[in-house]
Amino acid sequence: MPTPTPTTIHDLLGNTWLVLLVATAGIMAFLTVNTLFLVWLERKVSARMQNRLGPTEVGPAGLVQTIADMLKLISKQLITPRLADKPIYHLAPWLIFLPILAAVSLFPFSESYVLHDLNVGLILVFAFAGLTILAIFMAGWGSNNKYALLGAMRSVAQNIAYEIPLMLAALAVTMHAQTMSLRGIVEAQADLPYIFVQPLAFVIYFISGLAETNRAPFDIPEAESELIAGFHTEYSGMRFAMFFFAEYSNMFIVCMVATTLFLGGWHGPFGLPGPVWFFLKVYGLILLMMWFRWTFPRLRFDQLMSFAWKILIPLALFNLLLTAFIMKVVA
Amino acid sequence: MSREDITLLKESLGKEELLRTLDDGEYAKTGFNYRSQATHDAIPAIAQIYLDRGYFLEMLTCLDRLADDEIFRLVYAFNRFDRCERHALDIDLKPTQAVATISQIHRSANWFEREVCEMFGVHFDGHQNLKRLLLPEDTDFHPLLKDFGRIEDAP
Amino acid sequence: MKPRKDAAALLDGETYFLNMGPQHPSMHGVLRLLLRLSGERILECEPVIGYAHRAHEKMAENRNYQMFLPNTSRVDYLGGMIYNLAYCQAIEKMLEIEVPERAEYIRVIVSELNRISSHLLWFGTFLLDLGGITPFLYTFDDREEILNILDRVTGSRLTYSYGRFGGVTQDVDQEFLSMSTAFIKRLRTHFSEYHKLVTGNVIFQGRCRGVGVISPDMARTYGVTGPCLRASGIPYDIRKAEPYGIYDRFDFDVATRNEGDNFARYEVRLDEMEQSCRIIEQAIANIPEGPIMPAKPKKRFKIPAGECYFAVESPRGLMGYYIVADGSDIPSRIKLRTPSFSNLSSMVEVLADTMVADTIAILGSIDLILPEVDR
Amino acid sequence: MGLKDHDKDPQILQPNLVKADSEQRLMEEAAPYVSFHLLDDLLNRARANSLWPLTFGLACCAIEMMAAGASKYDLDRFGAGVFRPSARQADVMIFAGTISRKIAPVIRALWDQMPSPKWAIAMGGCTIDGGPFKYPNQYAIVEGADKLIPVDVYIPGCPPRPEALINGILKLQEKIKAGRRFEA
Repeated sequence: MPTPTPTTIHDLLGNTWLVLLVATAGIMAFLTVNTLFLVWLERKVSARMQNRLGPTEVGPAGLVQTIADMLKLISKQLITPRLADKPIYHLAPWLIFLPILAAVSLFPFSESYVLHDLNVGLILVFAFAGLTILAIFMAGWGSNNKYALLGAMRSVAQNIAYEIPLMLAALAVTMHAQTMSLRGIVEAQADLPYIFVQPLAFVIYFISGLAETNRAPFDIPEAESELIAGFHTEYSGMRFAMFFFAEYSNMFIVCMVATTLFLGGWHGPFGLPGPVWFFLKVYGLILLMMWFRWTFPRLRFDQLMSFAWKILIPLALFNLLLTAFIMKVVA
Repeated sequence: MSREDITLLKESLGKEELLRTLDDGEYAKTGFNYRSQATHDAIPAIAQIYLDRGYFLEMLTCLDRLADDEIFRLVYAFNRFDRCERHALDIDLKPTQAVATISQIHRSANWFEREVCEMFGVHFDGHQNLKRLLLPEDTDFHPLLKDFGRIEDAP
Repeated sequence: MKPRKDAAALLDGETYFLNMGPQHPSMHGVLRLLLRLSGERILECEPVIGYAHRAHEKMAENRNYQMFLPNTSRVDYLGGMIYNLAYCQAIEKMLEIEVPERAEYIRVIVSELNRISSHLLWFGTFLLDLGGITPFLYTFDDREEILNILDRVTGSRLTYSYGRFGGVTQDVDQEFLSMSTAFIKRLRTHFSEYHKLVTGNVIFQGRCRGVGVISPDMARTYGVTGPCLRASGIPYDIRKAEPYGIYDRFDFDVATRNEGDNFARYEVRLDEMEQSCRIIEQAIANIPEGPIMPAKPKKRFKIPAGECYFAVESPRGLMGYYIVADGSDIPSRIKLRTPSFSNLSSMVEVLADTMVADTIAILGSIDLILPEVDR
Repeated sequence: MGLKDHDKDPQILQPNLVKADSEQRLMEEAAPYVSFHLLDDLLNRARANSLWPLTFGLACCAIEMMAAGASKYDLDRFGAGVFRPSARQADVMIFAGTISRKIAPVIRALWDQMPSPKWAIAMGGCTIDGGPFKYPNQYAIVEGADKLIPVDVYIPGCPPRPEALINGILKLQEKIKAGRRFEA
């Protein structure tokens, strides 16, 4: 089967700097709109699950609600606590914000819409996602607030614990695809999405992904009923909005990775454009995440850790070994 | 209300040195099966007996009778879980007197005593943490005293 | 950069202090906990209360018996009906007023409805403390039904002043009774939903089982009462131990569990709602026609010198009015023995050596009403 | 504008007030010439429709506040259902319950922690003037939230019904949209 030559944005624009500018602006705009939409969606979905209506008054079906929220947050006073560690405190929101832009630029939304097609794309995505922990810890430490620090420490422990099964699950897929290029992985799934080949890896990946994004039932770093708002307790206005933005964008990235690795990316059973399939799958996974959040209570910290170390990591290792074994034997 | 238990209590409590009086409390009218009076130094021993016999401290409060009799009356109510058996124990104190704490015996007395101390200024000897309970720590009055905060005194 | 002593201690494994509340999403109002922690483990805990102190007891000494009536339902706003009626019953006892049969039955129905609504609210907020948000909205939906029913006869949603010395203010109609019956039916179907959503959940069980154990001895020495006590295996319910009103006429069980942990308290409260439903059903079946107030209600009265202690089972445990009369129309002293006060005092011991997350779960499970603690 | 006007002003004795006053005067005098009307209007509309209350209940009214956020009344319809537990992220403080003298300093601190622009709703009799707990010579409560901080909307009731709270929030929205704040 001949693979079509990917049309990248470089071919369209030519100039590298122009490409950079347009792409950054494009991703920013897309992510912002996407986050606003996701927040609105979450509020609507949760409301429907709870016999409520959710936002209705601001704009048609409350669609303008999140825009109002954003405008308000932009116009709020920015408070820096007097005893905060100022450089770290100010840097944290940016550090959580910027890697997301980089990570999103790597995804193949369809076979022709690829910004960068790198042969180490998967590793880069995880590397960028890993920066989130640093930003969270900086936020918690810099705020000089005990709740924030507790949240940050929980977050670090949790992310380290769950990154391992996350990687191991992804590794099993790369063994099948024989590539780390995100595009390559999707192309390898043209016939059969890997979720059918690696169901266990998908489950492990999704659970770890929930933990990575601090979503319920793993929302321990910002456990509202315990730690006020966790690591971003002291952040107000736009800085808080950036954490909020990061949370939803991370959710989006985790689901994009899941779609790429397990659900066959832009491929679909019948003829819809590639990006449509891609986003349908991503939003499906996001809806699943929301469903989890509004259904489950929260785990306790030690339970969370023992779940990662005692169940998920051994399972993921076992899965990896099994994959390797089968592939060797079958090959 | 079991007779044996009262006999037992009478034996242990009714001793001259612990209780001054021990009467039927007229349950139908007052809600107390038994009502007794003791001197202020007897309370730890009495509380211990009640604890050993399976009672819990249901309530401890104070009545300001300074105007009539120049005394504070502490009212302890003991009760038990297996049947209704509420005993009231009155201890009359002169305003300057302190009373021994029972917070080490019945731990619920800890807060009750702090509250009485806060509201009436009655001191409990041996209480480990007799600071303000409900009011701000710098409060300098005892609000449930009869001569405090009367409407007619308002400016 | 200022030295961050506490923060550094957190990392070095030393102990540090954490101040929870009075503004904290799960302090159920305005409780403040001073915690000494090592990492996330609590070494010591000191509740600081009084942030909702409203001087009910002082107010009682400033106004006559009738004027104190509205205060009673504001002491414990979730069990307001029960507090309100208990005060009436205490005064009736002192004045030896006979209450008409129908009024007694109405009192039982509204009290038990009130108890269910309080437990439903507890159910929701407990899950909220554990991080589960949706059950809160479901129970509030059911609770709204009760409030509708009570609103119909009392004209109030929360702070009822429905009791009068000798009876109740308004008679109930057939509509009220059929609404109550319909509500019980609806609640029972919803119970199975709650069980599906919450009880069987692995995370929920992991957060609740074996956490915050109150032993029977501990319960006794701290004077813990109500569902918290019954979850420790002691079947002490004032409605059975010392039946007031007409509770001796109803057939119901005292729900108990033996474990004494969060889960036991959860199960006891769920069972109690079912028992309350049974009581309401029996009361609706047997309610007689007749007056709701005595022929000659006492409008102005003085209570002869004397005292009275009257205890009822509030949703949170043993609630007692200790009323001392001096012969005038103004009480000499009203002491409110409130269950949350004693239940909370036991937390000093229960919370020691737990995790921060458990603290929230345990506090949620004992069902605190802070104005009731602080009075 | 000159200092002459201020010289006659009795408030000169209170320097803080004078400063605020002169700033206000400056704003008022500049208003006809300098205006970000469109932007102000837009932001005010955004603010009005995104009132995140602080999760802070004091007493009985807190239950009705919760009820207002729950399914039947659903404050989220008006964008006001996002209860934020951290004061740094809240826009409006709903005083729901009696303000005891012990909690008063805490409330003041919380209010100071909230970023501007911020608003306050006094819900229930207690926060209006002490409500049922007010009597001559009382010792326990602060008689009204406005003794502590400027209040924008008062909602009477004991406790107010959730509908009343919703109405209060709508009133606050009107007020914000009109660009009025902290009227004397």
